[in-house]
Amino acid sequence: MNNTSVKISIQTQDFNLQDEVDLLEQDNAVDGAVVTFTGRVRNKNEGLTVSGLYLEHYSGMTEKSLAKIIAQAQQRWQIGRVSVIHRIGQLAIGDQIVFVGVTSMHRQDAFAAAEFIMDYLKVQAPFWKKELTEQGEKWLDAKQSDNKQAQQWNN
Amino acid sequence: MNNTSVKISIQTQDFNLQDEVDLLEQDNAVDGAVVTFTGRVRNKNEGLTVSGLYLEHYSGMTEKSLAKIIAQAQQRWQIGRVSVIHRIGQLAIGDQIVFVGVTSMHRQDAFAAAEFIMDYLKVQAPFWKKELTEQGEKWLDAKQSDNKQAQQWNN
Amino acid sequence: MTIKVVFFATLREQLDCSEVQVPASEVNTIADIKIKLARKNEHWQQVFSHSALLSAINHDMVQSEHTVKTGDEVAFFPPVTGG
Amino acid sequence: MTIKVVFFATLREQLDCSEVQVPASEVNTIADIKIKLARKNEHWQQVFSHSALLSAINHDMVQSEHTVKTGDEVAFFPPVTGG
Repeated sequence: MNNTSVKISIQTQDFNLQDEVDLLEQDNAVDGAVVTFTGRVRNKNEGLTVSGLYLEHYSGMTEKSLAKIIAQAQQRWQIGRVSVIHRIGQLAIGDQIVFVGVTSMHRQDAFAAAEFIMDYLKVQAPFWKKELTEQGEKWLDAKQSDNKQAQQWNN
Repeated sequence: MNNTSVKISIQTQDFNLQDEVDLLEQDNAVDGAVVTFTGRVRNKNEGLTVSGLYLEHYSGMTEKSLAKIIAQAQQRWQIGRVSVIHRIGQLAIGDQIVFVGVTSMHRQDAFAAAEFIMDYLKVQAPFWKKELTEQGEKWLDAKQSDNKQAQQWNN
Repeated sequence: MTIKVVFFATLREQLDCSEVQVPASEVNTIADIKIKLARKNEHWQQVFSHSALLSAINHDMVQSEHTVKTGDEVAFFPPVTGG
Repeated sequence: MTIKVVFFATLREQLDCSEVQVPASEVNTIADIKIKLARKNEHWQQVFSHSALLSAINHDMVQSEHTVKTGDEVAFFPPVTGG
């Protein structure tokens, strides 16, 4: 990885945070700041008890969409390496779903870019969640609040 | 750990990100979002090549100061568990120095609280860095930009 | 001389179909494709009229008025819910 | 009936001293302690006049006008540089 490398991985297997952050910082003694976001499967959603999650995606478009979001973040902030991992397939409560990691010389830039990438991933990257609840399988509805959150970056 | 537990650790030994995040999320299926900040020893500072770092702190005050900062974050945002680890003693290039981890049901709150805690840690927690550079040992000067960054949360 | 059209998530399940081919000569835009597919039968008509669908051409999100050409891969899907 | 005064980082090294005891009867405020310590000798005078020092009482950051009492632990140190 060079100092502006990007890693995008769509995978069924789990990931290890320390390994991912080590990769972001390997031979990268320039960037002293690393911000990560990790999303996990919750046991409740909209009042229903959830027992698991199935994640579908649009292979090809997912990678292209994430690459575009990361490129926008690189234009807005002075950041180093970026890593985005998103799991697909069957997941259980507490399982890690998504990882975003950003390095920078400046912690403000790392924080902003990581949040920006998550906000746009939520509304642009073609993933869909189907929850297994006490009332059976249910595709999740997109949240209006996620659209608002992403739009805030345009102000 | 219950759902609003706080961990504060000042230690010489290294930490493992995955272990810390797992601890933050253990029996915590409520909070789906985890944001972490990790600071590492850089190889350059203010134009000088750095070969290592020595970290001193004011035992007792450090813990009290961090607890106060975390309590402020808990008042401002809806967050779950918080973990702050800061290493002291001799550190080498690339070594992890500091870890801040925050869980929340809402990623915006986790991002804001983690950044807030780092910003205040930088200006209020009694740690001092001495760098080993090509020109010998040198205590770091505090940065005015860090004060400005912390003050922005009052606006 | 066709356009490949793919469906995802709820939409795929509701249609019970993941992919169709549409003759490129019969459509100019994403909107045309939607209208054409809705005419297939009453069920497809309902599905396409009731859902707030997003669309993509060759892996880029586009609006309904976007033109399509032979060889394109067009996708329809519900608002995304990853992360 | 004393106040424990501790020094950190550059300050400790410049003074070559990490801790002193000050009689509580001779000082009312943090500022008083600073003045008293500066009178010790020319070197201490210089160190205390040249540095933008922060101060704490019993592990809480305070301003110079803050009052002190017997049994307090007072600390002087340069601006912090952790994280």
